[in-house]
Amino acid sequence: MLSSIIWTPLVFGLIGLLVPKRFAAWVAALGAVITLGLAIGVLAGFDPDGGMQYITDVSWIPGLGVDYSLGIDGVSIFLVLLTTIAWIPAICFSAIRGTDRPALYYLMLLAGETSTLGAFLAQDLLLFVLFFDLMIVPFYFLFGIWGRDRGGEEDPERSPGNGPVSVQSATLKMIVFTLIGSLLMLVGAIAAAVIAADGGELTFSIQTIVARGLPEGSQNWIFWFFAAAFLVKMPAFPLHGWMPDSYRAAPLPALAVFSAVLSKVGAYGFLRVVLPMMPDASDLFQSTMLVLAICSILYGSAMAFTKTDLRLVLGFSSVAQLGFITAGIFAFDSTGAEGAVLQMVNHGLVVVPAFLIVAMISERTGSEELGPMGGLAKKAPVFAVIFLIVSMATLAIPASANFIGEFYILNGLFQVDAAWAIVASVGVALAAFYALRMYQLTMHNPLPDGSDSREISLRDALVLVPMVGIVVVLAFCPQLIIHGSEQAVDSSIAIVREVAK
Amino acid sequence: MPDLVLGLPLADTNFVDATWIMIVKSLVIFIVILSLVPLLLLGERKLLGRFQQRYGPNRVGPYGLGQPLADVGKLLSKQAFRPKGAVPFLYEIAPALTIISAVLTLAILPFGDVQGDVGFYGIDVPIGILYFFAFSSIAFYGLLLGGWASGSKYSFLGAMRSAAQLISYEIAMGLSLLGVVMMAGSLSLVDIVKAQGEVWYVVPQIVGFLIFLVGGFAETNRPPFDLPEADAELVAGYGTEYGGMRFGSFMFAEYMEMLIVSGIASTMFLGGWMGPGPPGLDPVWMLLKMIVLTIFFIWIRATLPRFRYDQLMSFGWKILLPLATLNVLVTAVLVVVT
Amino acid sequence: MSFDAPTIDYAGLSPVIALTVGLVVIVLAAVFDSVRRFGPALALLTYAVTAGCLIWQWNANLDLVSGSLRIDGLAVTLSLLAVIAAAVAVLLAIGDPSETQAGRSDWLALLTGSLLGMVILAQATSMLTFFVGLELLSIPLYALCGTNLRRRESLESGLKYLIVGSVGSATLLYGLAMIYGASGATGFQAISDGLQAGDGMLSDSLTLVGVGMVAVGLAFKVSIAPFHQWTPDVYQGAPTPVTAFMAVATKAAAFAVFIRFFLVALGPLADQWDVMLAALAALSIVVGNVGALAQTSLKRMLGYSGVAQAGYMLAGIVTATQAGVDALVFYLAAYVAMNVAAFAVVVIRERQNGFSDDISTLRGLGREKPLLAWPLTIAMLALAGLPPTAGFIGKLYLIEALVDDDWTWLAVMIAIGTMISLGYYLRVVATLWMSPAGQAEAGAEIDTASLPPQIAGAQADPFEDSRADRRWYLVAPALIATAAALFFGVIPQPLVDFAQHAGDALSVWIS
Amino acid sequence: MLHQYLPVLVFAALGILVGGAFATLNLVLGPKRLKGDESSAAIRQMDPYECGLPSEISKTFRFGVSFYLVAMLFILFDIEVVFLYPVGAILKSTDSVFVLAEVVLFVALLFVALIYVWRKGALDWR
Repeated sequence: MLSSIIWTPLVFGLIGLLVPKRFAAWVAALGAVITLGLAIGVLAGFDPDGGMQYITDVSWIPGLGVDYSLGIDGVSIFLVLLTTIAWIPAICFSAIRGTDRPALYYLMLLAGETSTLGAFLAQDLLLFVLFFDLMIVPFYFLFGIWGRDRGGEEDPERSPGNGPVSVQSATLKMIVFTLIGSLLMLVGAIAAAVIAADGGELTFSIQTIVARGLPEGSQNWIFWFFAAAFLVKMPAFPLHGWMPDSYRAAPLPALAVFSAVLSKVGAYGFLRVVLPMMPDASDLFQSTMLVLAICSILYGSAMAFTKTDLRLVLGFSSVAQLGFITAGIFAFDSTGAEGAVLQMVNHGLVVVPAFLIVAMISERTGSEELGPMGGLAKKAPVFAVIFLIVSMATLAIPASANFIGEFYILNGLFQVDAAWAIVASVGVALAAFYALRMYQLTMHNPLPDGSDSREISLRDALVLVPMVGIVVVLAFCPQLIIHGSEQAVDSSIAIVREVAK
Repeated sequence: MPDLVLGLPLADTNFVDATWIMIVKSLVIFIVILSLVPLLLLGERKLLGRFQQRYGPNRVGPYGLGQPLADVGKLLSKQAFRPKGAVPFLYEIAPALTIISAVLTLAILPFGDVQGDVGFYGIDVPIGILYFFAFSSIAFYGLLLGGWASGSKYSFLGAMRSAAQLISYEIAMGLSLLGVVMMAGSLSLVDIVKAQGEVWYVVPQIVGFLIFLVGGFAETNRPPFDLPEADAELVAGYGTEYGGMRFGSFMFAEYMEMLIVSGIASTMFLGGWMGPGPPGLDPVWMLLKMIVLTIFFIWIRATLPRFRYDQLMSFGWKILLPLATLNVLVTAVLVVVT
Repeated sequence: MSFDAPTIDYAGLSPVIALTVGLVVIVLAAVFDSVRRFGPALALLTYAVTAGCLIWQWNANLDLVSGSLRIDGLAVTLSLLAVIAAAVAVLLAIGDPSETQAGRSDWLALLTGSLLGMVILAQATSMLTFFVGLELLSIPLYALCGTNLRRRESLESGLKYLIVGSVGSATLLYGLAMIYGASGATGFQAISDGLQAGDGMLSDSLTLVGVGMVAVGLAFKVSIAPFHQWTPDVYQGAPTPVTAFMAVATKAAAFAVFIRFFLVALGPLADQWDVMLAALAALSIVVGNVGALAQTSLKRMLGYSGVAQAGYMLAGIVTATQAGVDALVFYLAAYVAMNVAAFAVVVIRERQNGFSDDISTLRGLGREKPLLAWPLTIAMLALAGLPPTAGFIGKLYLIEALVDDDWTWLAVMIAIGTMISLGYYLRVVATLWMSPAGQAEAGAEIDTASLPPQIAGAQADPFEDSRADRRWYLVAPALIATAAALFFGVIPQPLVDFAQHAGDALSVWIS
Repeated sequence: MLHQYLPVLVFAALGILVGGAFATLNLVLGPKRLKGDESSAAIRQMDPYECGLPSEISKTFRFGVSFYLVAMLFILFDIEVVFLYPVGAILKSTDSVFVLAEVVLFVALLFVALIYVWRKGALDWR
């Protein structure tokens, strides 16, 4: 069952290659919808207190002790749903607008989905590392081939703030940063398995390594190898160097999915791998990680409301949100962790429509620079409402599920130490500031002559409305996710918690 | 424990007689051969004359017998000089080297079997034939050094050409003798002669014999193959810059080498000292066969025209070598099958 | 005296016999014009028969020719890799300028001779066959490098390879002599017994210097750092099919004997030489990767990457465990697939754009000829060790073997090396896909004076073949190799069994 | 020590005697060039033999490629002869087909080499 979820997108991507150009987009969309259907099927049969379910365990490379073992539990079920949901609008949006070399484009997009799903479902450490590496390759091609050089002399919307960026160097920087992290993680993973086995039968399944436990000394350096990979992926404050360039060069639909889902794999990695496997090291470095998280919250928010490029505003806002999630995880408190999981889903659901809206804005105003923009709401009320809901959700307005998530996280942080909670709440305030600034600068103020404010087209609406609908529905009943992931999240941080006491 | 020379073990000879006998018999062999050479010199010029319907030299002494002495006397009285570009020491020892190697090869020519406690040969070394090849290649050094050390381009080119000719034919000679060695089953010359008891190897090994003879002509730079020092070509080849007795020693060595080649040919193919009559006559038979073959040498010189150099080389490589290889193969099969 | 003929195990010797017969046939084919056209077919037939014999002897595990050759798992697996590389070289050579100028089958005879040397080297278990095999392998390669008579670099590369190769062989021979002096035996097993039996021979300076020199000699052959200076120039200068063959097959054979000599003969000295080899491996990882960063010529870059990959593979020997040998053989097999794919595309592109192997000539290939762009892309991803490919599993296997034998710092070195290597491998991928062809034309008005004549529009180069990318014998190796690189990335178990078969062969000597 | 090889030594001595005599007798018997006779005739007498147009080729000059080819091929086939002699010597006594097969194989392989070299034109003297 889980294998079918993972490999359906890729199969449809390959079918897209064979089908004539015009139908490639719709084949891809069909594939994404079917995967969503399968995910909902799994959700239906999911028992929140059942621990690991739908387990498939096939020996893949017996020579190296690597098994193809998959499993889903409270933590990963909602992230899988988020992934399957997020891909559909991205595919439909680019299907509507059409791209050159569509077959290859959709193959890469769907390959991205396959590897992300694989990462969420893998229960074998090596399989997780493999999918973690595999995720970046399709996006390298997506950003590289369909991205555009920005800020060069001949680029109309040259902005003073940021210099020229060439697609090649941006994508190269992105993939090198990510792969450095993942290579270190590969060494860490093998070391963990080998040290855990210490002479015994070598296996990479996460459960057995957690059960065997790792000695204190090696835990420390392995912790930092894993942490490096996940922090780069998020991106967290110190390791986000690659983010601005690649976000500006990337094609928007791919970027939407990239920012929404791939960054969650980093956070999920902490929950699934780092906390259970290296409890002592996590406890030892808890304070450092919290400092990093808080820094990325503050830095992200600060940058978000100074940047003039819409993409960078959203990019740095997700840096801040991810900072919140990491803080939640490293609070080692059940409410904090549940809040983190909820926040992961919420952030994903919000970022996808946000980036698509940025695409629509750039179509209307011809550029993504906030400075010259304004007055788009004048003749586009529906478009403005949708954008309002999205930005409200970003700043975690009390009615939204994001607020519940952040509340849980702050509650968890409070257990650790009141100071952390207070500083984090400053981040919440800043979030409000940049979200409103973004909305106000684009929608209100007089309409400059260059841009025209036309209503959202029916097809675009069809793409955005369901996504925003889910955000609204979730706002009323976040309990669904909290209740669903409660038991799994507690079990993963249980080990760390009694070590921390 | 075999004797060690410079740490290398030496093969024991098959028969060792008393010391003084060894010295005496070596002297006797040397004197016989030394006397034969001037006779040969004269014989060649007389025979050539006869072939060309003219008398040979007959002015000096009865029937020209004094002619060789006269020649040697003339050569000895020449001025010993050294050309400007010559390398001093090597220039002098080159001719001596050819003579030394020719004389040393005499040691293995068997003139008879062991009678009483005297072996009618210098030494009977179990590696007989290889001894011959070893010293004939030292002669090759003398010749090459002579050409190079005398400093003139004519002699150098002549030396290189004869060197190339020599090494091309040495392989064919090596292969031709191999047939005989296979049939005799031993390398020592005495054993080979003994093995020719019932039939001389010239009969089964006729191809080997012919190749060996042709190789012999080439080895001694004799007429059909004497292009390197032919008068029309490079003046006197490697001997251009030599005068007096040094030039004479090259000639002397050539005749000595001719005798040795015919001696080896007769030992290997014509049954060495085998012949009717009492064992006492053995050396006579051996000398008789050597002289017959030498006359054959001279006869060939009188009849065949000189090869052009590229014909000479391709004849050696394209005809002699394959023929000799086939001969070896056929002999090997026959030896094992019968 | 009765003569009892020695018992010869013809089955065990069958690969060598098949290759020799093939070599003689090709040499004769080179000479008779009527048969000359069938040169490549004859060569491929010979390699097929040899591969057949090797597979037939898959489970053999015995000494041949009274202890000078040994046919076992290690020899069979690595000889198979060499034979595959040779077959690909033959395919890539059809229509190559060097092959036509050197006379059709002569070129193939040299190639087969070199392959024979490799098969012997892979089976060598005595110093003599070790050296004979190495020389028989190298000398035809020196000649092959210089066969493209028209290009100055080709002759230069041949000469350079000759000089450096002979220095390597001389050092190796000297080292072997010293080890013979120390152990008093030539057979590998006998050496290890001799070293242990001798009192204190193990830490004797004579042995250690000998081991050092043998390592240096082999390092020359496998192009490991400080001794790799020749690699980039020779890879660039030599005709590309020869470079492909040399890059892959020489490493396979040289590593076979590297494993056998160091693990069998010098087994007892393991804790002396493993640190030395680890240092060499680390050095070549750094030098190879950093060197490749600055390259503009694709072949030169592949030369430097070859040095770095040799560093990774050397790590397999450092562990001196069966897992290490398995990892090395696995990585070699993956290396064959990766390099063949890359070099096949280089050959095709070379014939289409006037023999310049500069990376910029690949610009925009992704858009024009995706069929050519994909093999090179997947080869580069595999060489960089990215997941879907066999390269990733290869690195995984190596790192696991190293960490298992607590050489963790070397495993981290491999990871760091891979990080650096991303820089140049992905630059090629970027040039292929990301810059649209249009941009390339922008630089069209380069001054033709500096360019070699054939590019500057002199008379059409006779060997230029615009339909090169539709030649089956050029495209087939590329596609098959790419498929292999991907297949063994997704389902590596068959290749792991293949590699473990090599490791088991040494189970007697190493745990 | 070298008792058995005494005749060889005797012959060597005789050879050196004769060779040395021939080489040095000229110095003793022949006319000498007067010391200090710097006349042009004496000087020119020492010049190496020249005939035809004067050419500037010095003593050491380059040879045709065929010289080198012949030298290489000589080594190849001479080694063949050297290997064949020991086998030839024992062939009769062993009388075994295995040895015969070895000899035939060895010679056949070298025959292939000869054919290759022949057809490639390395044997015709240029």
